[in-house]
Amino acid sequence: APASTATRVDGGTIVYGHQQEPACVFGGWIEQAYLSSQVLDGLVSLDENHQVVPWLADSWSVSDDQLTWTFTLKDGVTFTDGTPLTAAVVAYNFDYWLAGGNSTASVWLAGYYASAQAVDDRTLTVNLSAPYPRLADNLTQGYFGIQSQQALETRTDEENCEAPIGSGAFVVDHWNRGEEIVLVRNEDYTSPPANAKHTGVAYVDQIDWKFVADPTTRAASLSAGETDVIYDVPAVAWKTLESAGFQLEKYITPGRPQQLTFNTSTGPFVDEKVRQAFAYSLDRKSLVETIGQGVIPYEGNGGVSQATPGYSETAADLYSPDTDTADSLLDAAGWTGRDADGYRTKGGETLDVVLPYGAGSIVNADGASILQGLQEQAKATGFKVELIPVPQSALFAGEYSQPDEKDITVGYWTAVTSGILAINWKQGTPEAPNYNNASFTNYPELESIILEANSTVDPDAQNALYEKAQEYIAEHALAIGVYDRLSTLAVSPTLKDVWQENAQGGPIFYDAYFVE
Amino acid sequence: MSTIERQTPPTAAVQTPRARRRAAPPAGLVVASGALLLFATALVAPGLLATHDPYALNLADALHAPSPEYWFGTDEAGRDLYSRVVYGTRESLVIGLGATAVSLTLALVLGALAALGGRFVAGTVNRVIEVLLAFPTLLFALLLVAITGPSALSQVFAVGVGSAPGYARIIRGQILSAKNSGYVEAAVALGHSDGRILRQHIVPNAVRPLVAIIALSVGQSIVWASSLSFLGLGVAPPSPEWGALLDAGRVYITQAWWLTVIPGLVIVALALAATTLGKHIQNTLEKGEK
Amino acid sequence: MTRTSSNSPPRPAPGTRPVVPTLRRSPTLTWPRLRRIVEKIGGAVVVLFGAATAAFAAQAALPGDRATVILNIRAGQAIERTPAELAQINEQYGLQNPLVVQYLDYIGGLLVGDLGTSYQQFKPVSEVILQQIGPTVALTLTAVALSWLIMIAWVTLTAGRTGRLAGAGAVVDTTAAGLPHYWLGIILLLVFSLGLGWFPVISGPSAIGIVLPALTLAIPLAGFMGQATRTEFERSLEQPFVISARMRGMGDTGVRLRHVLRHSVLPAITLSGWALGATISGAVVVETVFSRPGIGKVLVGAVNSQDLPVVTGIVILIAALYVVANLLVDLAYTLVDPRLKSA
Amino acid sequence: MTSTIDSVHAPAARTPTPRADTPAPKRGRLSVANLSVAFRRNGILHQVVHDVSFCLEPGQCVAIVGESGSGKSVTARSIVGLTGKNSVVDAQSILLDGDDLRAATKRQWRRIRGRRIGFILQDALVSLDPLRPVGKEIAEALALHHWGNRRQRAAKVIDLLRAVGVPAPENRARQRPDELSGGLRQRALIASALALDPEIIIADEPTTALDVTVQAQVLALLAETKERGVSVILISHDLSVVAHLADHILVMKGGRVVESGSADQVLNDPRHEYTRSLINAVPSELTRGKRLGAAPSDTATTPAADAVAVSIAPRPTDHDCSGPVLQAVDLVKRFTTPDGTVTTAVDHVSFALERGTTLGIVGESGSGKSTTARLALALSSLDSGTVTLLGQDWSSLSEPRRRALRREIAVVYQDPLSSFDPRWNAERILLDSLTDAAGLSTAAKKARVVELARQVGLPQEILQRFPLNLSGGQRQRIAIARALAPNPSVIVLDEAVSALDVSIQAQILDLLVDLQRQRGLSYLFISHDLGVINHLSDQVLVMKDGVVVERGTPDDIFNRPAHPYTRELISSLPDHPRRNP
Ligand SMILES: Nc1ncnc2c1ncn2[C@@H]1O[C@H](COP(=O)(O)OP(=O)(O)OP(=O)(O)O)[C@@H](O)[C@H]1O
Ligand SMILES: Nc1ncnc2c1ncn2[C@@H]1O[C@H](COP(=O)(O)OP(=O)(O)OP(=O)(O)O)[C@@H](O)[C@H]1O
Ligand SMILES: [Mg+2]
Ligand SMILES: [Mg+2]
Repeated sequence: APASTATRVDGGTIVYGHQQEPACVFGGWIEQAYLSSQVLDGLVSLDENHQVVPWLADSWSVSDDQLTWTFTLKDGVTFTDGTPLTAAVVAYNFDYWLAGGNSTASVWLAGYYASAQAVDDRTLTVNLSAPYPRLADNLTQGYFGIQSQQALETRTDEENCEAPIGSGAFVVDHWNRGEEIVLVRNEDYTSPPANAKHTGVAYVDQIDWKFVADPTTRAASLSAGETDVIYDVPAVAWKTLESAGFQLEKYITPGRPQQLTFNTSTGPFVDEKVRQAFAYSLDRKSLVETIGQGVIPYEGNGGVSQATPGYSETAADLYSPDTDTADSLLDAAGWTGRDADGYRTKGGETLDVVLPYGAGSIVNADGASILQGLQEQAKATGFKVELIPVPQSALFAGEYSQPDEKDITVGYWTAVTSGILAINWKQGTPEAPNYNNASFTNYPELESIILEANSTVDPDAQNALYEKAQEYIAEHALAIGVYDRLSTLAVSPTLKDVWQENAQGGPIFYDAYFVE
Repeated sequence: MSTIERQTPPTAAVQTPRARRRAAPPAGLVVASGALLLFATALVAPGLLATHDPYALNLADALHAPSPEYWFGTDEAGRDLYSRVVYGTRESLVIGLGATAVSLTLALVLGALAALGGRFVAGTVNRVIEVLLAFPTLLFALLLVAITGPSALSQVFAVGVGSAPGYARIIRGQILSAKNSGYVEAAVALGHSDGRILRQHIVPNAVRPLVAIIALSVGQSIVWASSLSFLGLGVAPPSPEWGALLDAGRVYITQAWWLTVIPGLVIVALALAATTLGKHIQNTLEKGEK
Repeated sequence: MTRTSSNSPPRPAPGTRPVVPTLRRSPTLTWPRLRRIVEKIGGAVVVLFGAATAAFAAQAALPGDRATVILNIRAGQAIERTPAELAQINEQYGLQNPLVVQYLDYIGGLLVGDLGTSYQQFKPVSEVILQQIGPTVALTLTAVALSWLIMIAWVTLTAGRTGRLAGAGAVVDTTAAGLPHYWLGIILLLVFSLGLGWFPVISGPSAIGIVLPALTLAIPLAGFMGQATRTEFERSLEQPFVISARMRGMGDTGVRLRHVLRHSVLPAITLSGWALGATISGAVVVETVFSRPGIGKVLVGAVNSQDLPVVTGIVILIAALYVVANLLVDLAYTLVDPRLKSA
Repeated sequence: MTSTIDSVHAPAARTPTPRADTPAPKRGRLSVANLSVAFRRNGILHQVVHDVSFCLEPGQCVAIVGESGSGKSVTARSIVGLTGKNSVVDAQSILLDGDDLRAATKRQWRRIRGRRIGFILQDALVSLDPLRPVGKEIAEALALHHWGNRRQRAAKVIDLLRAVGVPAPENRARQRPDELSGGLRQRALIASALALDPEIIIADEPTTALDVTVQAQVLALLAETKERGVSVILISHDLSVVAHLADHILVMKGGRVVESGSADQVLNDPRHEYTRSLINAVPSELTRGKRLGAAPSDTATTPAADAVAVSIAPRPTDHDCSGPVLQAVDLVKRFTTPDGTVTTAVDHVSFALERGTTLGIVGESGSGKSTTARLALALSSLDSGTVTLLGQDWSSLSEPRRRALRREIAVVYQDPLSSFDPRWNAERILLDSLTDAAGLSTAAKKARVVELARQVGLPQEILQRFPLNLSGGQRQRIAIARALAPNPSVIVLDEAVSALDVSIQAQILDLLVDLQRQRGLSYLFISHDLGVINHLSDQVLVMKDGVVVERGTPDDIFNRPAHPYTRELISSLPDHPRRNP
């Protein structure tokens, strides 16, 4: 409904039902980035058109050799501990991230970042070791929130974990572990991003950032009016909520989609034909659309998601279901026999494919259903897919991280640009191994395309190169997409102007207000 | 009914075993036996009962409510829930029976040592039982699954070991009471050897109540194991193990109640049938009949 | 018919000890009593120590490198880590030391009351636990209390009756005992919170919000206790002292509540003690379904992130709860059956 | 209700202050006409009481005697309407002072029970709630009928306890039943039945399981109650108990009254054969050496002597014949209770059991009889002293070395049920006890088991039954057969007949005497029943508090008791009804 028909009421508390509780407010996990962006301001923000716009930095420029970035900071910004925002503080933050303060931030900068210096109070230079035209785009992510230097230096790890000091629209009031984090309005707020809908302090007094792990409970709490906004709306609840008048927001995360990367270093998928046969044997689209209830978007591209700049349709459409082709490819690859259960064999060996997945962490319930569907579809052509749900502790402990432990890797990685391709497909060397390459194989040709793209300044030329890289991945069937990771919100009709930020889809409550 | 039986002094003069055998069994027992027969069929030959392929996708019929075609409805990928429940019986029962076997074996060893061991052994084993009791079962399950990965086997062990110390205590009590019983003293007075007394009196009498416990435990183990599935510690998909079915259906509860309610009822039905039978066995044994 | 148990002299009611009709009261000997207290405390210490050791050992057996887990959890990624990254973490938490040293360090800390610091929350474990224990204990106590109410009402109403009611009594017990927590929880949530709107959907730590979570734990427990109590109840109903109360002119309800009930609750007390101690397993499910804070969720989170100090700390806490629950059970036993005092 | 009664038992609302105990006017006339009771089992009616009629005059005592299961208790309980569910009570009339109780509603019943009819249950020792102080139980009876306020009730409880002869009633009222002796418990129970001064007292076996001394006290108490004008219905299987009190006696058998008449007539001139056998079955000094049971023509119960003689010859005396078979010297046994108290259960006890004789041990409960038996059997370790069996050291051996000798000594307990493995049928139990028959084939063993059963007067069919499905007498016979199986020299009988009713007790005693005669067995016979001891023993030990206070022949002990305790024991023996030749 247009805002004009309803009157805005100032103040109020937004009760927000989130899914997962992180250990800290600030950190390298997307759950933390969502929280950080309420409390910390970044240097830059991303608008709806994927344009980088000012936030704490009023303006920025890049040197001709692409190696020096100069940021001019907003004037008169203070952190909530009273210390002023200066270029030196921002430089300190850069070094802090790379020194282990934020592991994800450091992954994005590593290899390019050299140093940061304060030229004066308001001028910061960031020196790079290699050209990185998408630096500003990446800095829009929540991992790059700027914290008070004094707080980082003088407070304990525990305090900085629980209530980091930034200059954001909200301040952490307290954290009832296991239940909620209470954020209150920063009454002195002066530094909204340029894509915000208003200036000055936030409209609402408080946000109760509640943790409601169970999706059914979450949806129910919204219907019952106990929450005003919920995150991660279960696909099945989508239509019901929509028809009940709730406003539904869907943000397709840019970056790597939920995809399958084949292990091309050992096992059956060393053979490209077998990989292609696998891709042809699946009807990913109908599976995703059925199980995803039309809410979860199908993604054919194994490189980046449809929301990512530089996305290639061609790569996405390469493999439509075609069991005949799959059969003949497998025959050609020598998997001609069939065992008692109908699985293909070659030299007495069954076409066995091990597919471990992070159950409940990387792959949610819908995802698990989709994987089971894929398993059943692949069975028809003779693949024996072994689904192995890996508990979180084992997963993060590095189980199933070795090439001889799995044939397919499932996973996503949110990113602002197609630069994510570099992280996933960069070559590994003994000195600098790349554990993020799930194919466990170096593809120098692919890497050179991606690196060239990364350093190309002109966006169109850059996107063309990224598309080429995706097509390479698709043609050689190194990875195939399944579905796009979503960030969804359902918002009560009495709450207006909640929006999802464009870097990672987190909810932004700064502009939100209640209506009567 | 039980009340009448209990009022009657169990003497031969009043009631001969033959008369009792002729009396009709209670209705509950008949229903329970019938249910167990169905479960047994599903265990041995699920093909006889199933109406569909339990794994086959039928995307067009996803989330179909129970109907003459799909008795229990279908899930989000259009798989027939009824057939999945039937095929899931084997894994569920294997978990129930396996966990029971594990826990009772462990409990027997611990309980026997605690009751019959020397002062030191008994004392130590008793402490071990205490520690095991104090150690949260859930944590044990979490750790076990973290080490071995989720599978039916890890569920069997998690549930089995988790419930063992409780049973060990029961068994210890049983053995002690048999050991201190009049008939053991009578056997000592007759000059029988320790081994013979152990074999002929203590072990059989201590084990006797276990028959009932087994029946109760199978149902409880399945319930327990299904709780592990809920926590994501269940068996690997696409197994239609009941706990896994329940867990998978949970997301759809508001739109497709049958996915959660029906497997839940099946679990409860099995637990109820097994318990009813177990109680009956216990009652029968208590009356001193064979 | 011949005499059976009717008049064999000192054959007390089932579950009671043989009667020794001497009038000599035991003198209050301080030493044996003291020794018993010392033994009890010693036993408790052994249990706590054993549980802590078991938790430590089990976690040491977990696959993977703990430093990797710590880093991966902080980043939300499941990848291998470089030696440089790992070295820093290992240094910080002493993970490079041999296990024995780590264990001794840990036990040493325990002795001075230091449970260590959480890897993920950067704060003392004792604080992590203290924050969460309140809601869990409240939940468990409420659940146990509710289960007693349900059980007593149901058993008193149905035990030892004839006809339909008798059959229904036992069937309901058994069914209740077989209900999986999460299933029951979801159904209760759907019916009472969402359908009828009587209770909040997000329970939180509020007083009204505790009802459904506690019921979820209480109903199966009431079923279990009901099964045990019913048997004893029906046995007690036949006892001569009950008939003798009727002979005095006592009505049926009076007999059930004043005499029989007390005789039949001992097994239920044992079960409650067990339920108090074994809180966690049920609590974690309920906490998830009803979005309540509590120690169960913390435990699962800590195990998933291999936050060893937190896991071990919680285990010690649970063991302590178990010990306390057992003491309470002992106490309740002697309150209900004073004859056990001298045992 | 009649006005007389109303004036005595005015509702509390009107007269909250209880009246002092004044002798009540004559009341309590009860007449029962054609009472029949049946129980429904599996849909079938089993009639257990047939057409019982009697009349209780105010201040009189009607006694009901009869063997176990004859329907005495059921008759009594139908008077207060508490036969339980599944029962069908039919009577022409049950009139209490003119009111027909058959028409009483639940509420009326509650007013009658406790207030107009006091009932002392058969299982006296467990008829008080074991978890509550006895004072509360008595007060409950008062409170249920809204008698006085709390304070008055507390005072009344003390009065009542004092009235029934409980010493230090203030303390006793606060104790639980398990802290009281059997006699005190019985008194407390009687006090609770007398609490509201009922017109009628029904006492169902009020003295079973009590020591003679206590039994005498309780009977005296009932007599005194009757003196005060209360009508009494006294139920017992023991005619000697009834003889004391009854004005009128009903003899019941199989649910029917077989004889009914004045006490004098029934005791001295019994008409019915069953009454005569009841009177004859009571063992005493007069019966020593005589059969208690019916004529030996009753082959089903008493084995034909010749058959026994043929089957098993008396044991060859392969051991030293000169000394006693079992000898105990200075046995001491102490127990430490968990709270640290030390009880000396057996204190320097010595005895010698000669071959072919019976040594009786008598004494009150807790005097150490059973402990002595266990020491003799080497089932319990000695603190000091020695036991010699057949001239060989017995108590100091290790258990494995004792085993060879074990078959020389056997035991029969009071409660055979718990000494049988519940999983085994009688045959299996007996087969297991044939410890000297290692070489025999299964068939031969089975034949011996059948033979054993026959010796103790059990038909072969019984062997397939499980202990739970046997009657008490049958069980005791199996226990005796088990003791006989290894062909022992000595049998220890610990209260082996105490749980049986007189007629069955008589059969078992006869059997024991027969066996002793045929096989030269020696008995260590333990009982608290002086009559039984007197009947059976050649030598008697009297124990008190673990010490042997007196020993001698039954003649010495019973006719010339030296120790005051023995004298007290003897004097409390109830008058014995005259024995019919
Ligand atoms: N509640 C009952 N249900 C079924 N049968 C019963 C019940 N009570 C008693 N009987 C039966 O009624 C018969 C008479 O029992 P009753 O208790 O009156 O005997 P009794 O003469 O008092 O014997 P005892 O001397 O052993 O007390 C017995 O056969 C008994 O089994
Ligand atoms: N195992 C034991 N532990 C402690 N005290 C015991 C034990 N056995 C017997 N006593 C005590 O020893 C004393 C003698 O007991 P015993 O059983 O020998 O008496 P009794 O003469 O057989 O009595 P009753 O006639 O009641 O059978 C009692 O005070 C009893 O409490
Ligand atoms: Mg009786
Ligand atoms: Mg004794």
